[in-house]
Amino acid sequence: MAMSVEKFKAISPAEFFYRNKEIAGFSNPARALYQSVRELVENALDATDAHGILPDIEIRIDRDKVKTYVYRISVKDNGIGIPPQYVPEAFGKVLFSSKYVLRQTRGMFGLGAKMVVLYGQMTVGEPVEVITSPIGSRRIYAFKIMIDIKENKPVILHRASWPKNSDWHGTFVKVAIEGDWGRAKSRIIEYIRRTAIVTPYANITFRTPDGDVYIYRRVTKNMPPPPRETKPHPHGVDLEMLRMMLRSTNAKTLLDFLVMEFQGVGKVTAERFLSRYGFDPGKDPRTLSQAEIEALYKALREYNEFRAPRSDHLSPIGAELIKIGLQAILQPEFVEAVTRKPVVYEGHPIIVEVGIAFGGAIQPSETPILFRYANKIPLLYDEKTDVAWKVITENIDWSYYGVQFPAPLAILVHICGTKIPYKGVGKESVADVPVIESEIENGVRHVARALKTYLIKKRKEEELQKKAITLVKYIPEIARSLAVFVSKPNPATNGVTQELLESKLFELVKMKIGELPKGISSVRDVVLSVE
Amino acid sequence: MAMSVEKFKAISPAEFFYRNKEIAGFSNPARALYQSVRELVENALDATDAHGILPDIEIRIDRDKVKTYVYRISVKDNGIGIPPQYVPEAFGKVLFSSKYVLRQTRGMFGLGAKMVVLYGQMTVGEPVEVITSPIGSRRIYAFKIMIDIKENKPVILHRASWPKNSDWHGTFVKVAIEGDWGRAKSRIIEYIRRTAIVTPYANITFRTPDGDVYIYRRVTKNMPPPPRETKPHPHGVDLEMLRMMLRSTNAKTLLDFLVMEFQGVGKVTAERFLSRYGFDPGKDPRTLSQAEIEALYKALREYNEFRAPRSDHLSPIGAELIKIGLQAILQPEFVEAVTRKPVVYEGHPIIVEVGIAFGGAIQPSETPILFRYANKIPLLYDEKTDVAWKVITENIDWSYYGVQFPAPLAILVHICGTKIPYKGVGKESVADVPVIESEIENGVRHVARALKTYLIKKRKEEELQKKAITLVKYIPEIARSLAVFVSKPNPATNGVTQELLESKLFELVKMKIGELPKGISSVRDVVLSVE
Amino acid sequence: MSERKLTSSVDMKARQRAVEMVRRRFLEIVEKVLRGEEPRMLIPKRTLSNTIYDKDRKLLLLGSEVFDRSFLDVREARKFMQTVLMASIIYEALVNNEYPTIRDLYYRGKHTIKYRDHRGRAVEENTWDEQRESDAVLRDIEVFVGLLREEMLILSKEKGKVVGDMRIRSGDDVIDLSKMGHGAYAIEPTPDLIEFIDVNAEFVLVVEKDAVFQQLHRAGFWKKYRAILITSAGQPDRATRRFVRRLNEELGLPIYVLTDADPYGWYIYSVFKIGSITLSYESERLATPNAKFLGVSMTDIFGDPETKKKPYLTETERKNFIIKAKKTDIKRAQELMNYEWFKTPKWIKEINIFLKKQSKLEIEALAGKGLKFLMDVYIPSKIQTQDFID
Amino acid sequence: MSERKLTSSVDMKARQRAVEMVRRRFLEIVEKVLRGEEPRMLIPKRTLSNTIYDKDRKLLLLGSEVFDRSFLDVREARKFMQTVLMASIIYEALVNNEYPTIRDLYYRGKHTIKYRDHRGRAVEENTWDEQRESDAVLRDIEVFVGLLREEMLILSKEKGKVVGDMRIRSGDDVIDLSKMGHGAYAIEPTPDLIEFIDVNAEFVLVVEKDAVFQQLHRAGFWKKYRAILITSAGQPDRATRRFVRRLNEELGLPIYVLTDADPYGWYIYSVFKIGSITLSYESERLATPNAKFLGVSMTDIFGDPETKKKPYLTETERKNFIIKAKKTDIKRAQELMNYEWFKTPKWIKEINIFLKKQSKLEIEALAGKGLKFLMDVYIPSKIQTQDFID
Repeated sequence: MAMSVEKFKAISPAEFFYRNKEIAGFSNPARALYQSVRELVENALDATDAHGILPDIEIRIDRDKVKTYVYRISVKDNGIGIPPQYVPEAFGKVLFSSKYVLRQTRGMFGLGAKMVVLYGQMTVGEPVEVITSPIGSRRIYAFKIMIDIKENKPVILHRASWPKNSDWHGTFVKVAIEGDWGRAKSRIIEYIRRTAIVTPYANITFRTPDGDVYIYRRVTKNMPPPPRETKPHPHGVDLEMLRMMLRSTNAKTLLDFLVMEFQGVGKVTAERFLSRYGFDPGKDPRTLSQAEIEALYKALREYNEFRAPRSDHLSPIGAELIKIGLQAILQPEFVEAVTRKPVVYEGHPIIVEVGIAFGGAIQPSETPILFRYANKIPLLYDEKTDVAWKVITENIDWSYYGVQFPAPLAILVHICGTKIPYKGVGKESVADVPVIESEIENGVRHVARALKTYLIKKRKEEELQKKAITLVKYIPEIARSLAVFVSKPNPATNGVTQELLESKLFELVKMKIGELPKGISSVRDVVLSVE
Repeated sequence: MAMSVEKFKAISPAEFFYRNKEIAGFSNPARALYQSVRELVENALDATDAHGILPDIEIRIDRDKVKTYVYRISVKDNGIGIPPQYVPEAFGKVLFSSKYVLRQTRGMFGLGAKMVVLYGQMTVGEPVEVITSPIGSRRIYAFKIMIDIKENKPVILHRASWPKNSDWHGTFVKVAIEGDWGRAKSRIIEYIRRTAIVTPYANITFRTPDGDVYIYRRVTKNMPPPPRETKPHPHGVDLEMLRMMLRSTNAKTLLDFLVMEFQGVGKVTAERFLSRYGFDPGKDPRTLSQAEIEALYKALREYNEFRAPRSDHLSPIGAELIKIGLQAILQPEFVEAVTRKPVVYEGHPIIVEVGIAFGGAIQPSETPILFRYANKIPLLYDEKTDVAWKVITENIDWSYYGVQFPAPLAILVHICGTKIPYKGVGKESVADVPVIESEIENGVRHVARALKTYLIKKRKEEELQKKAITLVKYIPEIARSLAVFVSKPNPATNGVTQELLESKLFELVKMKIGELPKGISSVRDVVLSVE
Repeated sequence: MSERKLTSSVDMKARQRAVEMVRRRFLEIVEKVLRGEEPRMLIPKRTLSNTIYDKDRKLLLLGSEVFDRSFLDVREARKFMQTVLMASIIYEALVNNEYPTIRDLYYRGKHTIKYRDHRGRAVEENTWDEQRESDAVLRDIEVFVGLLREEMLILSKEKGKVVGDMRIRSGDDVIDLSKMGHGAYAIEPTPDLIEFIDVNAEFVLVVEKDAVFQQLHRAGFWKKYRAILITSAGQPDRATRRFVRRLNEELGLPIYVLTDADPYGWYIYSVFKIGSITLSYESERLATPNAKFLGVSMTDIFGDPETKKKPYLTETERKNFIIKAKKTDIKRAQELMNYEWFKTPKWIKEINIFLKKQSKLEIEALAGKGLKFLMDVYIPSKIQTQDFID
Repeated sequence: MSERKLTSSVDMKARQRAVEMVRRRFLEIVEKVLRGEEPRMLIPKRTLSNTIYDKDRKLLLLGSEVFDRSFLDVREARKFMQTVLMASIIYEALVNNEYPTIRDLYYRGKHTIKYRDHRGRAVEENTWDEQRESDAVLRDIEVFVGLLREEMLILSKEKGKVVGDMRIRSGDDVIDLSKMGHGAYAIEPTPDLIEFIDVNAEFVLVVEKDAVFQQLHRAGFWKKYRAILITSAGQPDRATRRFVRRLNEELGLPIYVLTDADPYGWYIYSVFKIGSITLSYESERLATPNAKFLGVSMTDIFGDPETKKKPYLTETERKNFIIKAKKTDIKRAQELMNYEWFKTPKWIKEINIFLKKQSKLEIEALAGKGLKFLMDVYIPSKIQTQDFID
């Protein structure tokens, strides 16, 4: 019998992702180019607007003149910069990030920049170039970094710094990867356009490998409040999370543990909760048995007298900014938006925002054009499986709002929260969770009602004019027909001509309608000919 | 301006997957239950047939009587067992595995068992239970293990061992997770059935939470040869891989490096290659510059005089076993299979196998029933996007092979290799790479031709019988009609009756056809009545 | 040859009467316009809700509801225009000695109005686009003026044929309907202008199908059984219906209708007997309430255990002759069940057998059993035993 | 009344002749069977390739190709059975003094054969399922025996009507076609049995549409212009075609055909003139090679710059009357272009104008311009100036 001994070994996270690049969205050169731009742009935005800075972002993709499969992506921002001591690991150590906290950020995996570096290293082999100047710093720092994949640690190939004589702060990143601009082009351009819609307070310029330049200028200086970190809500932890919290807490008693580590739990609430379920408030949280942890977990889930999850740490875009963004990019004749009140999904707060744009430069289409966002990130793939698509195509009867398709109608749906119920691994479509579906539906109905009011007013003015024309246009044919009956001599109708009948009929219409619309002072103003 | 300082930190791989469970296929309780069964069954098979052991595998899923969302999955095998010193890490350390080598194994991520443990810990909180006895060992070892997620290391809650008084070796794993049997049921049952088709040399029993027991008995003792580890082929390495190989090799010269680390490269070939591209054969591989590495990479890809990749380390199922498996599970009237010659995809060898089954207990359907496998794993999802689906529904004109749908036709397609071009992250469908598409198509045509031959023979026998009946069945009607013309007295046709005409016509048919098929000795044997 | 001689004197008289009546009605509207009053027509409604089934007379009649078609009503303005337009065309045709068809009328009135819409664009609108529209206003005029189209000398194609031992006057000729050889007399589109001179017959047999008519005629059915033989050649047109009605009403001849055994055949019978719902104003003149449905009935095919009636077909014949009912047949049968005049016990039985068996049968199947069977067994015994539906 | 008197003596004679001919032909097959020879029929092929356009006689004729229908040929066995079955039914009907229709024949021969198939299952097969099948073998018998269906006293529905100053004998009656009042004479299904007694007319006008026939008749067209007026009421049936042919052939009257200006109208003309390709064996008897297409022609509508012909319609009339051609019209026109007899310069011009303008026109549009225009301007001037297509 052939028999071999198994060799066991551990691999580093970097090596894992190197071997399985597709799970981070780097499945082929086209997708990798798109994914790289996204990761870098989202980092740039998180470094600016999340810290109250009006973003200035410059994106550039260049094709290598010799190796035409090589693209160099550079993104420059005016954000808070990265402290120089963190730079090597932020770009050279997988699973190292500032995003592993409970806060609404654009990326959630925190894999982003590292995967770009890893993929570039795998396909082209050049180090990533990073230039950064933290806010308040008087120096500029520059690095060239690669990743030691076996060890999951940065290799610094070059390091420099020099005094700063401008007031620039922020980060510049440049990386070379194997890409496919031809197949990624339309997605990347659309991604940046949709990003611009929800960041009308940003200057964004994008230079493509073809030399085209897309410029989205700042149209407002208002910004949404930055998101803040928050503690978990008791309804939002799972069993394993609770176990970890119990082990790492600084609290000495179960009572303190609840008050310190959770949001929405005051001292009084905590006492009432513990006594209801028969826990010892003074017990050291580190000493709970497996059975006790499980009981505590169940109780936390069940108890419904905690305050609802807070949402003030979330950062919605805001109705005003949505309207400004839609107006600037789509140039419609009508625009409206609404930010809904927060709701709770599995212990996490969620805010839904909806915008609508109609007419103007929007091209009519058979269904509404849908712009989807989750935590300010545009979602481009899998539109048809998204709950927002279901709402606008199935739940809403648009004819009720006076819209007949094809119509020039665009809908924007933004969902923000610390936990978004995505449908698949790709995080490109949101599942139809009832609470979210109903929020989106109510939001869409809100803005659709405003559209309806607008459309009704516009249409009323046309009605009167139509009515007058409907009557007047038939006068010549009626007069001609009636004249046939008087063509033979008859005392009662002597001298009656078609012209006389026409003028009599026109008088009747004037009497009926009252004031005739301007431009209609005789039958000939309406009727050109009858043949 | 609101400004906060970013907190940077690293997280362990365990924590990463804990936070992103859906990327390993644990997106909801139903999918998690399915995925857990798969991971444990595939480990069990890899521990047996990959080492020349005829597998005996017992799978069992129990629903907790109180907490009905909790399911306990246990899988017992008679495999090589796990050395006790490796057990804790094999189940309690993410990214620790025996599968991180270049070899055809069922799983590729090596995340499997750990993700099951992690998910169970997250949702139920019980440790995994492992009992194992390595082959040749005189003891049995038992463990209860959890994972320290922050540190990515095992926590051993219980450890025991005792002397063995049977000759059992193998592993028993039991884990509790939150699941959804109702929604996962049909997939799990189908997964096991399809696994049984390609492992007819295994005993598999499966007991469901409903108490149903599925038993697939061993129908042969033949097994495919186990897969073996192999070195990479020069065409199958990427830039980063080459860099790592150069750094970790024991070779002192570039020449030795090529001969030692690659397959298909002998000393003569290596010398010729190095001189062709102007490399110094004696150079220390660790001293190559970035530019030199890149040049070497390009040269290795380009040079086409290396031997083709070896395939003897692959483990196809084999045509015989496929036929046995299809026969045992589907009970068709006809079965055939073929194992194709190896081909090369991006420097990796690939073998395609195709089986066909027709008639018998197979239910007719509008398209062929397709059983897809990659490295012996059944692929159940995304059938319609798989290259095999394309081949059997688009490329093949089944009518050419005498098959008219609906037909009782099943096709099995197995692709094995060290690198399979999956379409998406889910690894459920294979992309339509030309070389693979053409291999599948040729395989399908091969077995379809055998089917055609079978069908033609079967049909020919029917033809003659049909022909005789076609003529005989009209005799009564013709005789009756002709008799009408002779009903009046006429010297030429005196005494001519319908019966006489019938017998005369029957004689004519006998003369024409020659031997009449058995069972037809008079018109009445065919025609029952004419009304 | 002078104009006078080309058309019949009968037509001249009819024409003069129609001219007067149309003119009178529409001059009223002209006068209203001249007085500055709202021009409107009060027209009896031709809707289902204003259609009444008169159980005593067994007729569909128009009720007393009228609707107001006013020029100044935006929803009615186009229809108003179409109505006066149609009236003017009919009037001109009458005056000019013409015989228009409804298709002619459609063409004569199809004009294009070019006008500017509310957005200032020049657009075109036809006075009518399809004959459906001109036909509708023609019907409005028929009820508004109180004259059927034939009375306004509007002609139409005409499929009905007749043979039998009777003499009639049509136009300026006398025609002997028993001297048509193998051919037949094709009824004129204006049967009210026909004068019956003398008749020697006991009943009228109306057959749906021309080919069956040809067979019975050729085999001498009408001679042998003293019948007037008529075919509608499918769905009967107005003239055939009016002609049959007059034979019944004025000559007192019983009318027997022979159609296929299917909902379409029943509907043909229904049109002879009651008229059509949408044209109930015509029923008073065109329908023959006394017409009897001779067959082919479902009980002729399947028998009737209740009355111990034996079927006319053997099991084997049934099997070979019967046609499976289509979905449209079933649907039509279900519609017929809603009609008042199909709510008699015998009809309910007919329709229920049909719905249960989902089978239909053509008259030709009976001829298939032998022309003698049809002519000398089936028809005479059905009449003799009064095995028909009234 | 005796049986003898019920049917005409003309029919009796025709019947006897048919009985003999059918019997002779099929007894030959019986004798073959008795001799143990393969029973077969040599039947002239009714395929396109065996259809010849005789340019001199301007007729479609069957060529000399025959096919062999043998019982022992597996592909022909069913057809062989159907052919002798159909022959036996026709023969029995003749002998029994019946007048079947083709639908009757279908029913009479529809039997069910129950037999065991090669798998031993009892299955059923009908001798024929649809009339399409029984019609096809009827046509085979017509060419095999050399008798048209009418000669075998198979009747069919008949739409053709005629009026005019002529007398005919049909059956045992003499009929004066100038004394039909407002009605008309419906032609019999077996016009070969008609005898022409005397005629007082200069030409025959055949109009496609019954309603136009009614108008022209009523307005006295045939009296004024000394015409025989005929309508085919759409696609002409066999009897109308044969009747027209006899008027031309035996009485020497020119035939003018008036149809809608569209490919369907042209096709109707073509059927009168040439016959149909699929039934070329009938053409020799039914077609009228001398028939002329009077109109409405495309040059009547649009004029012809080449011959400086002015159109009969004004621009506005054209706009209101014209109907846009449908795809099926275009397709039919393109098919017609392939027919030999449409390959004359005048027809090519017609069809090309149609394809260019993609417009069609109904005769009613001309009546819409005024019945007097149609009757006293259009038709007479077309005939007078010989503005027709031959």
